[in-house]
Parts: sequence; structure tokens; C-alpha cells
Amino acid sequence: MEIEKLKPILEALFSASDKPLSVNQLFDLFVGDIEQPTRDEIRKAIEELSEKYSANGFELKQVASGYRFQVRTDFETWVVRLWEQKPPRYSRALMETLALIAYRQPITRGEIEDIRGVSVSTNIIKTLLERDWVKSLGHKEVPGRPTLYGTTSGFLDYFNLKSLNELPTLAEIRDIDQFNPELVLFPEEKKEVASNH
Amino acid sequence: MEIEKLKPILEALFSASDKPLSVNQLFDLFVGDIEQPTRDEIRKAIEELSEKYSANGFELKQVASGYRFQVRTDFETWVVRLWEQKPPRYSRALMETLALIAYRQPITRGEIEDIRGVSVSTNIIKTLLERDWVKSLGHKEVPGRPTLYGTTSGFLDYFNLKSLNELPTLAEIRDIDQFNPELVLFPEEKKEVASNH
Amino acid sequence: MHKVFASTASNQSEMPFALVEGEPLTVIPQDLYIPPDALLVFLEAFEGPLDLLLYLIKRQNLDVLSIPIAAITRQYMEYIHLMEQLELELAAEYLVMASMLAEIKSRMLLPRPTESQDEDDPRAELVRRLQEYEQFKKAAEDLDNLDRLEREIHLTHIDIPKFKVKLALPTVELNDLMSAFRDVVNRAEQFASHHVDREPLSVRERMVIVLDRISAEDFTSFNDFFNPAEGRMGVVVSFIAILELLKESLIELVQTEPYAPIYVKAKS
Repeated sequence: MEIEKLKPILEALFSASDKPLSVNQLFDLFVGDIEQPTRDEIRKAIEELSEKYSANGFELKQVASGYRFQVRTDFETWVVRLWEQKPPRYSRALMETLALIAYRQPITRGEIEDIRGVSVSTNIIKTLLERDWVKSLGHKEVPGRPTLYGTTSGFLDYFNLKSLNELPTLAEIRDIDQFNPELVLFPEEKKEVASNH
Repeated sequence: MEIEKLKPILEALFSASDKPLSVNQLFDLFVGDIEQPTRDEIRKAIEELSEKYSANGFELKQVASGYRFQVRTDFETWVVRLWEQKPPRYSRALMETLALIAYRQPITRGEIEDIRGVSVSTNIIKTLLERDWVKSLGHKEVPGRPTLYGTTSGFLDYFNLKSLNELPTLAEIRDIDQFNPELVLFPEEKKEVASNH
Repeated sequence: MHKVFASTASNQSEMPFALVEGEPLTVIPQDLYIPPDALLVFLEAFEGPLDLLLYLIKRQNLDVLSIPIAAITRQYMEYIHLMEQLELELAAEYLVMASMLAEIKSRMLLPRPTESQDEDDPRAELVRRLQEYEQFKKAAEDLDNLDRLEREIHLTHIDIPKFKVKLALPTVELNDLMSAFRDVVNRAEQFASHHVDREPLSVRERMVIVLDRISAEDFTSFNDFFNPAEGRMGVVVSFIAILELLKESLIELVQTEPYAPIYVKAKS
């Protein structure tokens, strides 16, 4: 395969992949194609790409498990500002997902969807995992082997709980509603902001 | 600020951000810097970057809420091999509801139901709100004050559009005047009806 | 189970047309038999009465502007009948449409006053609705065919080195979590099929602790899960947690012979 034809394909692959890609992994991706690059051609294309991106805002970098595009540290000053803005707010969907994981663990994504009646986006699960409030407990032995989720000790720490037992039960939550009707747990405008996330 | 100095900074920002960035958002990121680019300089740099990436595996694309790097669709064949997961599919009911909201906004649920001839499930509206494709625009001042729905910039971003104008044009409805009352009598049809009774 | 057959009314150049046994059928071509499950899928594929009507019109290559009301009404009623036979949940909208069709049909049979001939075709409203629906049905298809994220459009994932980011994470109050749970349970209870039980959380928590400690490779002693220091309550909670995990087939209990030690391992 011509290097010039291979280069944009590799650019597309490196930019799309959320993991580093090795020469072997790349080689395997072309198996079965009419035009199949050799490992040497892939290596040559990577070399030329590294050269090409040497002065960009991001570079093609070799790490242990392969190559990946990564933002150049020279631009840290500006990049960090992207996240320094005001803290975002979690969506209602995320809160309900977290609540179901807390109260119904171990639970699969499908079970959460069944109860909520709406699909749960991958991002919600990702956010909860990244926040270290939720972890995988293994897989359920049903077709598809879905991941079982549960809360972490980080979750308990954040909410200042010693154990899950300290979470109020549903009956207690409803009692609070009854005895303090004026104490609205989720004020109306908060709800709207959350659902618009 | 020199354009040549600004370009790699913008590259770093676009590659690091998980959301499209607008000229104004970019401008704000430089506020307080000694060297602060003007909006025009930012526009110029973006233009040059779009040009620079026009033949790469990924491109700088303008969508409703700003610019983002995205993989060129020409390389989809290879890119999809990186993932096992199939993209989510949406039901016809959901797509029809979304189309009505997109083309007829602001529109109430009742109006959608009138055109579709069936009730719209709460789950569809909820999914559309949660995906941030649709938002409430207020209430219609009729009995019951039903919510008026419209699409968001998130909807345009998702469908790779800059504005609602880029939506495919609606098929034309042939005028009802074409409808010729002279031709409406179907003698055999009438016969059939008569013999059925 | 209803036996359902499909037959082509070939002399009318129609597409395969399904009929329930019992309806007057002349020839039943064996090769066109539609299994009931498939027919169910077919009938469920309609997005409502307008969609079904459009299908009936289109499959005869007819224009929406010239609907043969009597023929379409008859076919429509046959499908409604089929849906009833298959115990498909028949939305009220289908029945409303049936009565609308019947009304149009009866009005068309009446002799019309000659002077008002150029307006007032009883089908006009139906045609308008069909046209409008068809327009948005097409729009939905066009929208579905647009390139979109997660399908044709892929964002770049360019790695960000460990920058010293002062990540401003959203804050959450325990109250928010509680009210989210209350809301989701309240909602689930409206749809009767979902019952969210109010099990003591201690069991749930213990289930997680058990899952954390076991693996598919190693055998963990059953006894290790019981700590006498926790008292009778603690032992009972552990026991229920293990039973619950067994019920959900998340764990296996292994015992090589009677009275031998029992081991717990994750389902492999």
C-alpha cells in the first residue's frame, strides 16, 4: 500500500482511538482488505506522521502499548482553562442512575434502564466510574455478561456515611416528605436545570 | 497575537476539548493574558487550521455550537473496526417525534400526536430531553398550558449541522386542489360495498 | 394459537396479504405462510393508523389523492380484526380511525347535491392528514440518514497528559440523591410491572462485600463470611446475602462431599 494513502487512514485511526495502537494492532485492522499494508509500511507511515506533527498543538507519541496522539505539554496553560470554568451540574438521569446503583447494588445497566424506563447513556456510567463513586463488581451470568455495578468507599466518604446502612430507606425519605411538606428536597428550578444539563 | 503562535494553541484546545468550541469561548480563554488574540485573529487562525486539516484523517468541522475535530467520514471503514459496540439505534416513533419537533418547533406534544395519529410515549420525550436534543421553550397559553418543545444546539451538533437550515428540505405536499371530485366515483368499489352488505 | 396464513390476491396484483383462518380463503399458497410471530412483528411495525393506511394505499401503487375508500376501509378492518385476534394491544387511535373511515364511506354512498360538487369531498380531511403524516414520515427517514455522532461521525480522542487541572467537579448533596431515588421509585411504581422492593440495604451491602472478596479462580471458605462478633443479626444478613447472590446466579457454592467444607466462588 502506498505510504501517502496509508497516512491519512492511520491519522483517522490514531485520532479516533481512545487507546494507544501498536503496529501489530494496526496491521490486524487491515487483514482481509484488498490493499493491505505491510508492517514495514505501517512503521514508515508512523515515522512520517511523527515528523508531520512535530510542531502541532498535539503530537504522535510512542508509549508502552503503542502510539497515540496527545496534547503537547507546552500548551498546558491554556488547556487547563477549559476545565477551570464553573462546575457543571449533574443531570437528573445521572442522579437517578447513581441512586439506583446505591440502593439496588449489585445492578446492571439493563436493570437500571428497566426501572427508569429510559436508556442510560455510556457517559453517565463513565462519569460515575471516573468520579470513583461506582465500580464494577463483576459480570452477571446472563447472555451478554453485563457488568454489575456497586458503590465504592469513595462514595460513602463523599456523602459522609460509614456504611450503606446509613442511607435513609425509601420509607424514611417519604416520611420526610410528609412531615416537612414545606421542605422541598429538589426545588423546581433546580430540577429544570438538571434536566437541561 | 501572531497567527502562527496562536494556531498550535488552538490545535491543543480543540484536541483536548470534548465539546465544540466557539470563537467567543476561545476568546474568553485568553482573557487576562499579556498576549491576547482578537476575535478576528482567532477566526483567521481557525480558517487556516481548517485548510491545514483538509487532507488529513480528521478535520476541523464547524457545527452549531462551534468548531471541533472529527474523524473524516472517508475513513469510517477502518475506524469502525476499532470498536465492537454497535451505534445506538433509535425507533421510528422517536425519529418521527424528533423530526416534528425539528421542523415544526415550537410544538406541543398534543400537536405531535395530532399529526402522527398516535400518542407519543413519555419515554420518547424523556429520552429526547436526556440526550439534550430537545428542550422546553415555555408553555403554550391554552388550557393545560402544554410544554412547547424545540431542538437544542446539541441536536445540531449531534447531526453534524451548523443550523436548522441545513436540515433536509421537507417533501412538498401536493395541493389538495389537485384532488378532482369528478374522478372520485369508483363504480366497482361501490358495487363491492353493496354486495358486502 | 391462531393459524395465520398469507395469500396473494394475485388477480388484484396486491402484495402478500394476510388473513386469519376462518376468513373466506380460496387458495393458500404453502410457501407464503407467515409464522404468527413474524406477523406480529409485521403488525407491530406500524406507527399508528395513519401509517397502516399509508401502507395499504402504497402497496397498491395508489396515490394518496385518490384513495378508494371502500377497498381501503375493508382492508383496514381486516388488519384491525387480525390485531384483535392476535391480542395485540390495540390503541384506541386505530378504532377512532376505523369509525372515521366508516363515516367517510357512508357519506360517499349518499347522493351528493350537484351544486356543491367542487368542495366537501368527505375524504379531504383524511387526505390532508395522510399527506401531512407522509411528509414527516419521510422527514424522519431523512433525519435518520444524516451522518451523526456515534454512527458516521467520530470525535477525536486525543490524549491529555496529566496536567495539573483544577477540575471543578459538580457537588451533590445527600438530599439530591434521596430525592432522585424517591422520584425514580415513584415513577417506576406508576408502571405496575416494576416493583422496587424495599430490601434492607444491609443485605445489598453484604452482597457487594461478598462479591468483592471472591473470584472465579479461588475458592473462598463459606465460613469466612460469618463473623460471630457481628452477632446473630450480622450472621443472618451474611446468610441472606449469599442466598440472594445464589438466586441471581452470581456465585457458586461448592461442596465436594456431604459435611465437607463449603466454598464460595464467582460464577465463571
